[in-house]
Amino acid sequence: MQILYFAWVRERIGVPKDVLATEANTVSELVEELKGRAERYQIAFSDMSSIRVAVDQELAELNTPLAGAQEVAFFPPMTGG
Amino acid sequence: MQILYFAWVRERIGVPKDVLATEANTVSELVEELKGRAERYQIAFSDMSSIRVAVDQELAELNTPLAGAQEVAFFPPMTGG
Amino acid sequence: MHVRVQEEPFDLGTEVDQFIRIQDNVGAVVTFSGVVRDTPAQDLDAMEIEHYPAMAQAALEDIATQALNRWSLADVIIIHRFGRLTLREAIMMVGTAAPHRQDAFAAAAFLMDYLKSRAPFWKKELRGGRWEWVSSRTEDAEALARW
Amino acid sequence: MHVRVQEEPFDLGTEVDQFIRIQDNVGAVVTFSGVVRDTPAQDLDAMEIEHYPAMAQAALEDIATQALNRWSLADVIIIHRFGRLTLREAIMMVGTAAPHRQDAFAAAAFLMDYLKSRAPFWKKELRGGRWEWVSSRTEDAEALARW
Repeated sequence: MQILYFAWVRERIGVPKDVLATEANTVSELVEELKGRAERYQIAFSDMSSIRVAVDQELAELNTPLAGAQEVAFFPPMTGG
Repeated sequence: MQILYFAWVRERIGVPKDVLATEANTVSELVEELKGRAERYQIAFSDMSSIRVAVDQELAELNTPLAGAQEVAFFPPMTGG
Repeated sequence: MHVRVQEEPFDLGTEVDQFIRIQDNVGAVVTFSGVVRDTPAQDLDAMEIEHYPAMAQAALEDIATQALNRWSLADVIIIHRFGRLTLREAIMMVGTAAPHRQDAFAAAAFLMDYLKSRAPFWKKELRGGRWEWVSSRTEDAEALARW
Repeated sequence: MHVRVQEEPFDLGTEVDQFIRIQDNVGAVVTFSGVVRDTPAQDLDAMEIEHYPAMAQAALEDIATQALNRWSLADVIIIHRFGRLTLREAIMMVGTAAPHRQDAFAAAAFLMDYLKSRAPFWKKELRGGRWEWVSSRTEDAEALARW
């Protein structure tokens, strides 16, 4: 699975993406798994109310299931327009 | 006093303007006076709910006083924009 | 504030471009343009717009001033044509420039609602060889109630 | 429907003009343009817009489709830039073409509210030599509630 990071989430984690095999069933479980990797992930994901997520390029929620998902992206609230 | 007519009010009355000395105190009184001039005025002013009026280039009402007014215009509801 | 009542056609792209270019520090620009469209029966040959020359410019300036007083706007433009127009020609435009989009949107909608019912212009359509005055729409008069 | 995500600057006047020109029978065209404006402290040197390439185009198309389904519209255009921008440059535009003005206005406001909170773009400002991410505004998220 590809995990992408954008904006300050990318800056805090230090890389634009990770590729990993995961058994996480939901976005939430994936976040917990990532937080176990290194302190910078813990810092980036310390306040999930300021994190948005997309699963396979569609906006998703923390409890969105990951079955079959190829790409998960984490980023701050969007500021387009 | 100059009396101007626009759109179908002008067409029904047959002239774009009249110049007259009047002692009408309000728009309403002026309308009654005009209706006395000829049948085409009576026809044009037969349904005052479909007539709008401006006194000295400002939208006005039937009871607007005419003291000091130089120009009164009658026309249908506006369809600009 | 820029208000023009004119017989000549105007180029919408050019006007929008210029309006944006002269703004100093705005984040949002909204424009509305009214265009001559065909009748449902597709028999429109031309449109003629009559106006009240001595009143039109002042009425538009008054409407623009009301918008400027009511919202946080940097600038307003209104252009309204009169005379003969053909299919697809621009009848008029309004533009609003503001720091924030909500002001720009609300002011542009307000300008249009007021223009429709309070600016002294009357449209006539040539349809299959006959001229007919365009009726005012009840909804246009009612639209003012929300402001 | 016309949706473009691009790094190159675009000319607002040209886009508005073209958008109107390709319409067949519309009476109303509304455009919104977002422009890089200075900070209150007037220290903005540049803006950088990061985007999620694989998602941005599809997200904008989805928002445009929602607008087309919801209002009586003839056409929608959305252009959104990414990369480096300077003061007064256009960040993005939306345009709506419709038979009637209410649809054109409502759809343009809807597009903007959705774009602000649902399109994967993030703005960063260079102010006095320091880059700072632009915070999302609570009102932008709340603006969605009205649709």
